[in-house]
Amino acid sequence: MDLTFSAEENEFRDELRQWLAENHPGDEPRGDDDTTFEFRKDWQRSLYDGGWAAVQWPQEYGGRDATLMQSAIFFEEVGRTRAPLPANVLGLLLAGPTIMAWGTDEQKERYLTPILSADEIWCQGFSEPEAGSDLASVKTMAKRDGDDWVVTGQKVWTSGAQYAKWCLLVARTDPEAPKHKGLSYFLLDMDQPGVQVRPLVQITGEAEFNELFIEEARIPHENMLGGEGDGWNVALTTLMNERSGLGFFLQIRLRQLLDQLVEEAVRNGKIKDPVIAEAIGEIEARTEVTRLTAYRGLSTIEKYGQPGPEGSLTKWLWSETNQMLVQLAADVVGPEALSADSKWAYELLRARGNTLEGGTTEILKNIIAERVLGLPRK
Amino acid sequence: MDLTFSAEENEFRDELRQWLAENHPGDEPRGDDDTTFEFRKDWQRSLYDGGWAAVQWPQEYGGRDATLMQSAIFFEEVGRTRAPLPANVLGLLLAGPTIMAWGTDEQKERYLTPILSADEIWCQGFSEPEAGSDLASVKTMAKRDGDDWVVTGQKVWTSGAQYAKWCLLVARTDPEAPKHKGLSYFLLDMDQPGVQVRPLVQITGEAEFNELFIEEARIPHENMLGGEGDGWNVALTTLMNERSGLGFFLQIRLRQLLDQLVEEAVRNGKIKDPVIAEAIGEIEARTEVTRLTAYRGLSTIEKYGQPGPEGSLTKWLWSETNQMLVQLAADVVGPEALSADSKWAYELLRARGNTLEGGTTEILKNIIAERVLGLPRK
Amino acid sequence: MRFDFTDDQQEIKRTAKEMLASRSTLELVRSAAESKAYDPDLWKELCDLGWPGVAISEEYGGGGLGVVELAGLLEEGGYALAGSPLLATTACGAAIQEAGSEQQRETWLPRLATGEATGTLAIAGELAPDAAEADVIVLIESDRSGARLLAGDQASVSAVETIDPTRRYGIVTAEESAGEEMPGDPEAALAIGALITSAELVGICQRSLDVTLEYVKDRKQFGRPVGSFQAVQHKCARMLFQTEAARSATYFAAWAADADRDRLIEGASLAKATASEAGVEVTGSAIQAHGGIGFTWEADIHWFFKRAQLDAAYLDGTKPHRRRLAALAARKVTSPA
Amino acid sequence: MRFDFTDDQQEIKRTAKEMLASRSTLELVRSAAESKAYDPDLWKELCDLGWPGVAISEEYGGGGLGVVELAGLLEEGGYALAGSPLLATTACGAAIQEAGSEQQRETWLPRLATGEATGTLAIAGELAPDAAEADVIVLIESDRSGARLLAGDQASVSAVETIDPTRRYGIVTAEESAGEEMPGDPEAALAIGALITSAELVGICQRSLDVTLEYVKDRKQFGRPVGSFQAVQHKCARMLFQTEAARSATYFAAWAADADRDRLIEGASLAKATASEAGVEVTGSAIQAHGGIGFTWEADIHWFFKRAQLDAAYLDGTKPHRRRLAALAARKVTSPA
Repeated sequence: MDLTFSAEENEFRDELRQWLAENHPGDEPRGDDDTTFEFRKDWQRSLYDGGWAAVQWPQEYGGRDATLMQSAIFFEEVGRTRAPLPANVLGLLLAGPTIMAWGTDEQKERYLTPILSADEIWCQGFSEPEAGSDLASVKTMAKRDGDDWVVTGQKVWTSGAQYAKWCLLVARTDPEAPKHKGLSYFLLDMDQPGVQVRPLVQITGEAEFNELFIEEARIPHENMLGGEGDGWNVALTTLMNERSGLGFFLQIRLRQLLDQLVEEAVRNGKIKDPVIAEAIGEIEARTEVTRLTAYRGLSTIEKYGQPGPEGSLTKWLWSETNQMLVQLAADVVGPEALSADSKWAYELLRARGNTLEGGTTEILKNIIAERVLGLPRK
Repeated sequence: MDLTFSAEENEFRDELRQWLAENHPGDEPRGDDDTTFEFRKDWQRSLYDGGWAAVQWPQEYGGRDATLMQSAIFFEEVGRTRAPLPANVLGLLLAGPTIMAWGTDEQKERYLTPILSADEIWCQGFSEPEAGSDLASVKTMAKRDGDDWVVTGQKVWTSGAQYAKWCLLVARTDPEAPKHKGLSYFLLDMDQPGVQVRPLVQITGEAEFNELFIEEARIPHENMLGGEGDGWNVALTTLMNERSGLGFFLQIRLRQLLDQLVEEAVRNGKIKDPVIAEAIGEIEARTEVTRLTAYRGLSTIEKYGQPGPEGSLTKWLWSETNQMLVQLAADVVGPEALSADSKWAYELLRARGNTLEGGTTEILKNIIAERVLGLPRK
Repeated sequence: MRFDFTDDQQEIKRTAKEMLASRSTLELVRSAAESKAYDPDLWKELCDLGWPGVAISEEYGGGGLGVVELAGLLEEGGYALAGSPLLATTACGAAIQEAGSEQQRETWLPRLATGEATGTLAIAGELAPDAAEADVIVLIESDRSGARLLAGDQASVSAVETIDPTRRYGIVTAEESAGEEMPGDPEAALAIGALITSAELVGICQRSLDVTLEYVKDRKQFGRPVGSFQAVQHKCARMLFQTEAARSATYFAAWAADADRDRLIEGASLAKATASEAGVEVTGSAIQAHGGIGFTWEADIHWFFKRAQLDAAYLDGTKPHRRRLAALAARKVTSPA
Repeated sequence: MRFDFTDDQQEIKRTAKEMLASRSTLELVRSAAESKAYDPDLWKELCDLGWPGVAISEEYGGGGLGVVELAGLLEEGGYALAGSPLLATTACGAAIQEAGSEQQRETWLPRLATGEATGTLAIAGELAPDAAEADVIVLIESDRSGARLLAGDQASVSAVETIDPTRRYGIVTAEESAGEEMPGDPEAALAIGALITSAELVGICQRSLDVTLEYVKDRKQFGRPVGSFQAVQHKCARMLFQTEAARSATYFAAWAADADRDRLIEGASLAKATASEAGVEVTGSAIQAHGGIGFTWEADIHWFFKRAQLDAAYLDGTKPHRRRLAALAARKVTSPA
């Protein structure tokens, strides 16, 4: 047991802190999505120039060969300094690693660098309106037509689609095969008339996500990733990379929000109310446990080469705790917490998505029960 | 909306109070089960002599034709004055009404009066070790042999079996028929070598329940209640009568326990701790809501002739609230709450049974979801 | 004992439900919310039906019915999520009837009863519904000790845009000398306000449950209706559990307001503690049970969540009301009446 | 960073688990509990293995390992529900090492390290494990402000039979003049006691989960394994969630005790707040998941529930530890170091 950081880890953190201190772009502009996006794109360009765009990527593709722990440190520091996320976060976290694992040399050559530099933005086309989290039920069809595949279907929850040049698309290429065997994985060019993007406004009033309407879009066969029928396995690679690292960004944000709430409670004297103090203590404990469990998860992966139960648990803990925190804010902060333009109100609404996005809590519990605890399926 | 009691209801309550004041047997003896039983039997005899043994029974069978509300008042007053329950509570609440609904004139003639007088005690043989709450899976077999049925099987959770002369037994008479169609309902004489009773000690150290081992016990055909194959429907009549009235006894006991906890918190000053006060306030609210919901349930039955969702909800609310209350006692009462011989410790352990007995909370939720909310079964 | 609406009460409630089902559809709620404006015709209709005055005594031009009837209407108002100053105006009317002087009653109740004037009940420094437009405001001091009556122009109201665009809100403050003192019991005035807010929350819970049931019965995932999954079933069962708990407590409080004044304060805290908790949790569960769709602007369920948040906080939330219940319980055991 | 036992630590823990799996089977736990007596041979074996002294420095005859190793042993002790004065004696030893004078350490630590003497750590007026038989008692004043060291015969101990017959308990009081003052920090002494109790609770949670999983995989109802019902699955998932939360917090606290003293107090409150809650809830869920059987004396799960209740209360439960965490958090934001 050693919860201090190693010399290499501290060195990595120090170098990053130094760089961030010199290059931090300041607060994100508020309000206009396009302006925010451009801001994040510039920021990624700056990260890229500094060699910080994808620390966890191998050096040969422009990364730093960072360990899992260093990658966690990267996201913690970005969160801690309130720096924005890079514009192409899905490209960096999902598309890059999936292409590295399954791509041909030509594909790696073609796609990786523009991901890193944010010249080409990526989005993820897995979820569908009918299928929800159930990848095996994907209905989007791809039919072979000469050297191309012709794709028709609908995707949902595609964040960043309005800015994306490419989409990681799972589609059904063999309707006869058993449900998860008939899938293939494509790199879909978004710049074509067959692809329409409609923003999906959420209860906060923003649109982080989109619907994607695909009507006879064409994909050259060379843009298939993995072989025909490999879609399920390629998609698993993508899903395995979801949230890796990002969890550390989220838990630091939770910590920051809690610190702000405690500051407010100290400022307005509510901390002296033992009922408020006990509620804050509960969230304090859960926030700290979220952080610790996330680190335990990394140690498990480093030791056993695969994630233990901690990954799903961290997501679950984080989402529940964040919802408790923002709900408590109404008691601590007062009317301000419910004012449309306040940060607390935004967080209150946004937090409802936490137990839905990236796997609903119900799905997480199913996964824990069946895959971690080995309980029988019906 | 009128939450006052009617003149008749008040008159009923006043008469009962008067009678209880004059006839209350004092505290139950502690410790020895047999002594307690004899005490309760004497008490029931006394109720019987006063005409109070089964107020809800029709007058022709020795009851008072009490309304549901009066029956509720009866149980509230018994609870409020800390009078014991009658020895033959299952006879009064389950066997009597089931025999009245399904019995032949001879059966009514034979069984009802000794139920009322506690001369013959009854127990209920529905649950089985393998089947749990799933009546359709009953495995106990009854085979016809001349004028008799020969029964073999095992029952569990039969409270009072060691004192019972009769058992309400559900057994399978047609193994070929679909699961719930092959059942019949018998009145089993417990005084025979084929019936063995083994006490089932619970985590409190007491044995309220028993296992019943039935090995070629004989039941004359005339002791079948309802027709051959009617077992499921007769059993439903019994189940419908479970907890009717008793809920009011339980909710009053909850109220009394809470009052004692509040007294203790006032006495030792813990009530001044706002965190304790808030927890007490939460339980105060739930206890009061339990009472109110129970009364709403009665009004629904009186108006529509059948129970609304309130019945299952009251059981659920009560059991959850009682568990919260006894758990809080450890914070309020201090070490005494965990001492083996204290009332609080007993209640802490006994309360674990609340969410299991009379339908587990999971089963209650299933019933609410499917029968009340109309959600689809798989 | 009859823990249930009388036929007359039931009829009032049923008529209200039907009226609102056509006059406050979710489409209309949405367009009002998105344009941040009430439908003035709806308020006019409610006034024509006498809703603002239902619990104001006939002596002051009201309907002369009780808080039970008023609570029934507000429950339906919550169910339909109707956008109008009804809650604010009736809370104000009840407060003046409760705590006002004879002259204050005579001045304001007839106008509030017809809806010609609107009002609100506000705690100083906290959000109150429809405060900026109110013709008359009952302002409770922030320590809940006293009440003042202010004409709209005597108070300083800052309109606040909240997360709930289905209703308007404002924060009221006033100079110490402004308006008139109210001679009556501010606690009872607050209690009625709290319990009718609870009634609105009961309606919000019930509608959230109904909308959710409809959705989960229809929506399929993994090849079967979402509502056939035990996790969803048990979530819906708990939604019912909390809704019915809030309902029992609220009906009791309304009855106590009309018929057993000794239990009004306790009843109101019981109602508000239970309904505030239920409102926040049931509407949150409703979003969750809808899955990703529940998080989108185009699903209607978020309007209920947002209104529930504001109602839960209005006139104090679960925690302070629980503490009041504990204090009342402690008083009972120390001095058994 | 390596949030995980080293190979050596893992080996100690694994050996302990194996030893206890044969020496403290549930049959033996049951017979000890039913006869209300410890197995003296088990304690002797633990002493021969050096467990009581594992975290006592070599200078005083201990093993010279750390609190992490001690926590690992107590976790296994909880997992096996072993009946012995190990928790009490090691909590006492840690407290003397932490807060005792040099002379107090020299007098008691060598004897506690070998198990020749047993001890306990008690808060005045509250239940403490193995107090009546203790040769030495560290007694914390009821306001948690100071600590006294008492030989067993200097204290007044009333043995209390609790709901947990797998262990002996007593309540300690003493005259103000009795025993010796301890010069060190009682807060740190309490912190180590709290965190090793948390470790025992982690073991209790883990075993309750394991026993439950075994049961629900095997047991059938409605024609399928109980463990295939989503309600049972999600209950078990939450049991894991709470167990792992308690584990993360406890391991952190143990590490802080050895390596980052500035975070010991916070870590211990984090651990005890989390583990006390987990212990009570996980063992309660375990009973529930067993169905009616879980409520019977003959099922073993109730022993875990009972021990968890006592451990949860020992050295303060969830609520006070949460309040301490809030106070520490408030201190941090007001004076950022």
